Amino acid sequence: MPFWDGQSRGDVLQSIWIMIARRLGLGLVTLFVVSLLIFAAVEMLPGDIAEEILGQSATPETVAAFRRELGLDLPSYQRYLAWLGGILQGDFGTSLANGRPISDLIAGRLSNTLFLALYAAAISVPLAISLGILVSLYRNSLFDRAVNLITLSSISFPEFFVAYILIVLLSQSGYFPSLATLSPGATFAETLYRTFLPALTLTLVVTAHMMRMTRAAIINLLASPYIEMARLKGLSPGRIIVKHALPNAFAPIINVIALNLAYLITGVVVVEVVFVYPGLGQLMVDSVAKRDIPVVQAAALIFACAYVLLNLTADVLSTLSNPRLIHTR
Amino acid sequence: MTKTSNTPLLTIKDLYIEGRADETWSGIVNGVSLTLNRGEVLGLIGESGAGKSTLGLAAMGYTRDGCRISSGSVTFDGTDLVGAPGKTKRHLLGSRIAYVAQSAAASFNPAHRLIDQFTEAPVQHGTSSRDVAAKDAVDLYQRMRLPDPETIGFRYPHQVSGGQLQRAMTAMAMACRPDLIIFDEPTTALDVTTQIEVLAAIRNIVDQFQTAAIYITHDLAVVAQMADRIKVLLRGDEVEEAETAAMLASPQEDYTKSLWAVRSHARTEQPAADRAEMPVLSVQNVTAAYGPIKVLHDVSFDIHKRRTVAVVGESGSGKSTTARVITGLLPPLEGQVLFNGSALPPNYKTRSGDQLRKVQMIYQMADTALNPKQTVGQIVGRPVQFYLGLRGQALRDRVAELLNMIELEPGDFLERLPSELSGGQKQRVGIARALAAEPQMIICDEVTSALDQIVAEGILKLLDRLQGELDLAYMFITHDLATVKAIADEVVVMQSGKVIEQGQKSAMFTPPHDPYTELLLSSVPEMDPDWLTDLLKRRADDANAYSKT
Amino acid sequence: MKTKHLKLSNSRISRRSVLQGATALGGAAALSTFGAGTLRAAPKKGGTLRLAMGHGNTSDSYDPATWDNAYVQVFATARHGYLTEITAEGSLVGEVATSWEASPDAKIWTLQLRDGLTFHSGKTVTADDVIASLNYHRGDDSKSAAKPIVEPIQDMRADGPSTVVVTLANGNSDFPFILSDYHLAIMPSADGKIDPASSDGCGGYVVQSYEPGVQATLARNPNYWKSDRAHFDNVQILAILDAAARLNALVTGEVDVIDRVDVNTAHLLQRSPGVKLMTTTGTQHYTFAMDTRVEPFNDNNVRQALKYAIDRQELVDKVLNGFGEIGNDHPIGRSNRFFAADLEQHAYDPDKAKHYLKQAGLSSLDVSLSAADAAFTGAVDAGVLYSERAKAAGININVVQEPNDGYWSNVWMKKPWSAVYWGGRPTEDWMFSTAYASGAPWNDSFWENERFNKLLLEARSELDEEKRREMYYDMQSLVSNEGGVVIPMFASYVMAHSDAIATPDKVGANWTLDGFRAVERWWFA
Amino acid sequence: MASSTPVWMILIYCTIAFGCAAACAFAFRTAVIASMPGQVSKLARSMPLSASFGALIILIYVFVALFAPWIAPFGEREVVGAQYLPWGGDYLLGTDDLGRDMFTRLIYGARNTVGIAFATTLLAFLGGAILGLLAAVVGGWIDELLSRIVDILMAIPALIFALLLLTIFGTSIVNMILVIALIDSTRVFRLARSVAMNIVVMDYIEAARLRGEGLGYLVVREILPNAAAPLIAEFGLRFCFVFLSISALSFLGLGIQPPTADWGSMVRNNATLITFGDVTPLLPAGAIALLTVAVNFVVDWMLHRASGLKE
Repeated sequence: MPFWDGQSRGDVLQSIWIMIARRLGLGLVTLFVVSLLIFAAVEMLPGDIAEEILGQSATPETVAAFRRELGLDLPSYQRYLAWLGGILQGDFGTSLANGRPISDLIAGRLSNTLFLALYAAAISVPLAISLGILVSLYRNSLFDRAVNLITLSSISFPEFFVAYILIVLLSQSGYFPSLATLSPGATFAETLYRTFLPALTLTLVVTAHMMRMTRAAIINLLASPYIEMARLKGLSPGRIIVKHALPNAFAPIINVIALNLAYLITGVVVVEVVFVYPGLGQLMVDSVAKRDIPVVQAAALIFACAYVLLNLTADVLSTLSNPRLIHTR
Repeated sequence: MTKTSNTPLLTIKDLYIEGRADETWSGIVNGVSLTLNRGEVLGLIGESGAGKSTLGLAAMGYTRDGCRISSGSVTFDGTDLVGAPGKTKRHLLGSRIAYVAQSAAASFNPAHRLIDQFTEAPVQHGTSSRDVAAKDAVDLYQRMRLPDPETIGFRYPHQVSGGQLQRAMTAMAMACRPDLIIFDEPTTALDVTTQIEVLAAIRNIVDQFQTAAIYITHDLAVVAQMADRIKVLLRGDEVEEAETAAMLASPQEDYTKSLWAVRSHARTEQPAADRAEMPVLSVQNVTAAYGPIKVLHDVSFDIHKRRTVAVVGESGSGKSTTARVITGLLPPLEGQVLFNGSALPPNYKTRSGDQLRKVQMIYQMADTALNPKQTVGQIVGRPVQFYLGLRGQALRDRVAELLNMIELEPGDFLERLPSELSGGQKQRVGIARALAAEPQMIICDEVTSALDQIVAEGILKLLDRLQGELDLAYMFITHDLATVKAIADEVVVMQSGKVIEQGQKSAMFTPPHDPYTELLLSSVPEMDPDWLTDLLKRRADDANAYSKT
Repeated sequence: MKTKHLKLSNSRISRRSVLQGATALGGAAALSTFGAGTLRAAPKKGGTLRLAMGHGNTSDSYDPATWDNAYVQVFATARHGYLTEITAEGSLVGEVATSWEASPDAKIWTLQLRDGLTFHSGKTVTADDVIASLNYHRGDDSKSAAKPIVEPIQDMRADGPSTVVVTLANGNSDFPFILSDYHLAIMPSADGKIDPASSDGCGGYVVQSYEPGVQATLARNPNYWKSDRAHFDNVQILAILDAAARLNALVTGEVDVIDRVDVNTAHLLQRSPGVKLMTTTGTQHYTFAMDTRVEPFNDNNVRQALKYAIDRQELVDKVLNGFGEIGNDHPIGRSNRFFAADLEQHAYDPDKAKHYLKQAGLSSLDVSLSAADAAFTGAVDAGVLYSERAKAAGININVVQEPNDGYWSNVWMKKPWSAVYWGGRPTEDWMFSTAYASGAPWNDSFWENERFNKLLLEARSELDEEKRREMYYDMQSLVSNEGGVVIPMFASYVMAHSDAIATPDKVGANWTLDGFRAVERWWFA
Repeated sequence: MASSTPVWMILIYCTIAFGCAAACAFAFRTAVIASMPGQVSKLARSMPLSASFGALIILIYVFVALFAPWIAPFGEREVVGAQYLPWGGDYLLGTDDLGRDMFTRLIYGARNTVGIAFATTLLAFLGGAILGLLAAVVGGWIDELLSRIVDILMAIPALIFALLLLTIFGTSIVNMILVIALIDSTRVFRLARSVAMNIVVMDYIEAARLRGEGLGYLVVREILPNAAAPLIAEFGLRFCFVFLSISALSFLGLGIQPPTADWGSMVRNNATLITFGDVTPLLPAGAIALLTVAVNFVVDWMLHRASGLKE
């Protein structure tokens, strides 16, 4: 890395901080544009919250009254600016549909979403990486093919269908509950038990991707001279994969993990619906349907934030995992 | 150095190795036998494709993916490595047979510190604990004359220079005090000046521990310094084998003789160009930088019609950067480049088609210089079509003419992809592509350094002939002084982005030299088996003399 | 995604308390109806009812102006009291009101309120609360979906703490029915206004927790005035929108009762041990409304052709899986008082359809039918089946799949021919004047028929039952043979519950889940 | 369900199925080697069994998709009998909820699903790959701008983005193709850009630049052919994910709806049946899974070839 010639390690860390700062800045721009896009998109949706809530029973007068009450008669740019002003002061505003403060509305659901994502990740990430290591160790064997076949099949089934099959197999026989509805005051173990099926569904959905990436990243390195060198040192195949290939495959693996974590946070509305798990995805879809713009905006911002932060984390971790970038001459 | 015992350490008998390409197996090594005694060093020499690396790895019972041993035996100290189960082999590898690869930079795992990679084999093979091995590492680093032996092990591979890495790798190979080390072209990727140090260190340590070795290289002069015996291979067949001195003095086979002959080519130097004549290209006071780091300082030289200017220097000396300035890829900070007397726009994007056409480039790595998805006809035809606007039959005729010029049969080669060409043929296609633009000047960037000597010889001769026929001016970037001897009229020596010395070739090769030029010149290995010993002695004497005064 | 309900569409089964069950049609032959087979012992108290509903949205709220789906309606009915209640038998009884009395012209109504009735908060229910609760839906600023039904109220005043006098703009003998509408919950008032964000009511259950779109938990109101209702100690109402998840929840015993059973699998659900299927058919009907002002629907021959080109029985069998009855192109159900049973039933008859086409001077017809599942579940399938059958009559129906989102604002009454859902009305007059009278806001066929309009006015003020019956028969015939709406079917509500649940012999059919009142009417066996 | 069948029976069935698949794949490969001209035959010879199985399945799907009207016993939307007729007899796989022939629907499903998925993926690649390559070649602010736009689009959850766009523009098949293509193209862009970044540093690209070649030539003739392998591999994966996107959208009520037969929606519409152990929804789901597995087998093989590993 010629540009870092002569830099001390402190300088490297500093440059990582600079990268983080730059990316956070870009992230803010991203969030801003996302909020604009989402606002515009929801504005462009046919109908507004008044028409949606009144539905078939809407009359022009009631719709007008509804709009007046919610301030929807203001021009859209004014409403956006008002919303933006609120956000800049940390105020998410209130839901148009039920007048509740959005921060209240979202707090519980966000923690549910994060909990489920972490739960699924806690199962799927170790599983995917160990499977990836195993199949690259026994690559092109029957085991490799079988694992590939199973994981591929599991991702080629739609999520809700995977969920139904799991319910038939594990819930109808009484092992796990088919509803993940959380009752307040449940113990941690109870919560883990109740949310096992959704977590397992998500695991099946994301494991294949990470596993295949781990396998590909490792196998991609197996032709490297240093792997040959490790073989010629008489090391066992397992040690070669774990000790010599894996550390160099971290960057792509971390990236794919980040991508899947982002998915676990932002893309699980279907699983939420099937298992009646009150997460953010369901809230956002419902709010889109009702044109509840502030709620949609808040959820979109949180999702975009998760995406930006996970990507950033992945990049920082890839940098830290690469001695070439962290230990300069 | 010549210490042999009666029980052979390694015996290879009638070994056949096949490689797979598109589902068909073809021979890589065809019935080679060899015997190696304890403490003995055998040199394996041959061009690429001779099967010397494959043979070297087979001596460890190892074949690369897509290769297999079809018959024959490899016996190491009583163990047949061909039939041995993986576990038995793994037990020997690293502990009793070690390997030193061509590119240490690629063969060290970038994710681990040197010391961890050093201690891995002893710890895994159970020969010593990590702490003991780490202490041993420092000792061996010292013996390999690595700087800061106490701490260098705690660096990552990328933090250590190529020559040092090569020595660290040799030290690593020694970690379990093996009986046999396979050296697979350990110095090929190094600059000549670095090569000397590595060669000396390797010879020293092999000597100290009485380790047997197989030394694989394509460079006769190098093998002459290292080996007790030399075996010559050609396309998987053994050509001949003899004691080093005998082999150098009187090679028996024609092929061996032709190998020896390569190094004798030299071009007659053209007289110095007329000062009054306008140079084709004039680099004037060029200073250039990558970002904030200046890499060229006030570089100036001229290239005249029908002349070849060799730009010489080690890697990092700024030779290739100069070429990038000339081609407009790197606009200079200061100075300018004149072509036929008029200044070229600094950025290639603002140069006219004609300006671009007249300066062409031939690259070092023909593999990356030719689009692997285009046929020879497309590659060579494109500049013809692009610059000269030829179409249809006229285009085909011109391409055929160009292929004839570079001595490739058009009917045979037009439709081939680069992957279906040999290294020399690829380089010829690169030349044809440059010629297709009908340039006045060609920049040749290390065009022969990736090629075997015989092939390189052919390329040089071709370039020589074309210069005569087409009145071309050449700028020849190289680090190899043999190449300079073979082709240059004038020489520009560069170091650290500065021109150290320039002048006619004859003047450059005649003392007195600039000290750096001297170092370069003296570092070129010679075919004398005692050359390395003498050189080291001479340098030590000089150093002593210097310190005494 | 979302099924819309008409406000105040209490599909009254019958004043004669006649309930017709799921008349066994097609695949529904073996269904148990009204929970037949459950124990008929006296209701037991206790237990926690877990009710899973196929509605519920995170944007739901306590605000009665916005109650638009069955979840909030059942939830509201559980916690709130109403002035009147329609019984399972279809008769009207008092709830917050004990009695009502009309002036001879049915313009002024005097309501007596129940004494000693208190809200959950302990506050006594007064005439002011009633007036404030009704006023919330009236006036210029009202955003309530119930605004049109309380609009005829000219004036309200309290006559003492437990008497309310209501003055209507025009006489309406059906006014007490209106007061049973689910929007018109009685809520505590302060300074003449109710707090729409409050859950306080005088119903059988007190809200413990509520997370919109997820679940609500309620506990029995210890002071509930009805002694023979509200049997469960606690109630949990879950929103499970996914039909399969809802089924699974019932099958795996996670919940006790579900509504909106997927009719495709209802026959399979029946076989599951410990599960009972329940269906009720009222006035809920599905229609295809044509804009009678535009070509080609302005020609009644075309309309008649389309009415004969549909195979109603097939739609009932395949779209409703037998859970419903065929319709006769008018909105009056079999259980209505003045249902014209002897009116000729329109049947699938391609020749007749061709004949009408010929009358219209056409040899073939190409029309587009807009549909979406938002109109009613299976609307697109229904369109497809319609289109398949209509081919035989030389009619090409191009079924246009419209987005569910915004269906009611962008498709209904905007596109010339669209699929529509109607929950029905308790009285003929109400139904006709809502959607068939000239100039009515929801006259979705834009139909103008002088004779019909005249009859409608006359019938409203006619006191003679027989004359009235004749008039309504005529009106049904008019709508059926000249109207702009194809009404192929009346759909049943399909629910299921576990064996552990016991229900009364008669279950209300005016709405799903025992007229929204399963929570207080059912019990654990 | 499974409980009624002993585990070892399932294992035997699996083994038999596996054996049949391998035999078919082998026969197919042998036939191709024997009947096809040099280049194809040579390619086929280097194919592992898994890849030739994949290729066979893909060919069968393409055939079925192209000739659906001739293969299918009934019309796509034709109501042929009662609902839920059992397997066998006139209706090979029985009838669906509206009394349409299930087998016919599956065949037309191949045509619609594969057709839509193909069109979508193709569009996504045309957009994503070209812009990605362009960004890599041109660099500078164009690269920065495109990358930021893609970043922003990717920061919006795909399903919700699709939901918004489809609601705005309506759920026609064309719109669905466009919307999914737009969302997928962001992923393709990132891949194409990163692949091209490795190619633009090659000497032959420098040679072409120094020749003064235009952007179009650089992208189309020099870079695209070399980026083809990873892009085609991604094509395979994206192609399969389109089914899942459609089926997730139909879960939210925005998918392709009847009467058009497509597998994603068919899974959705029949999914409830699985609760009662009815395997009907497994048919379209299995059709998707089989295609996914087949495509990925071929993709794996292509990547393996491109990686240069020879084991």
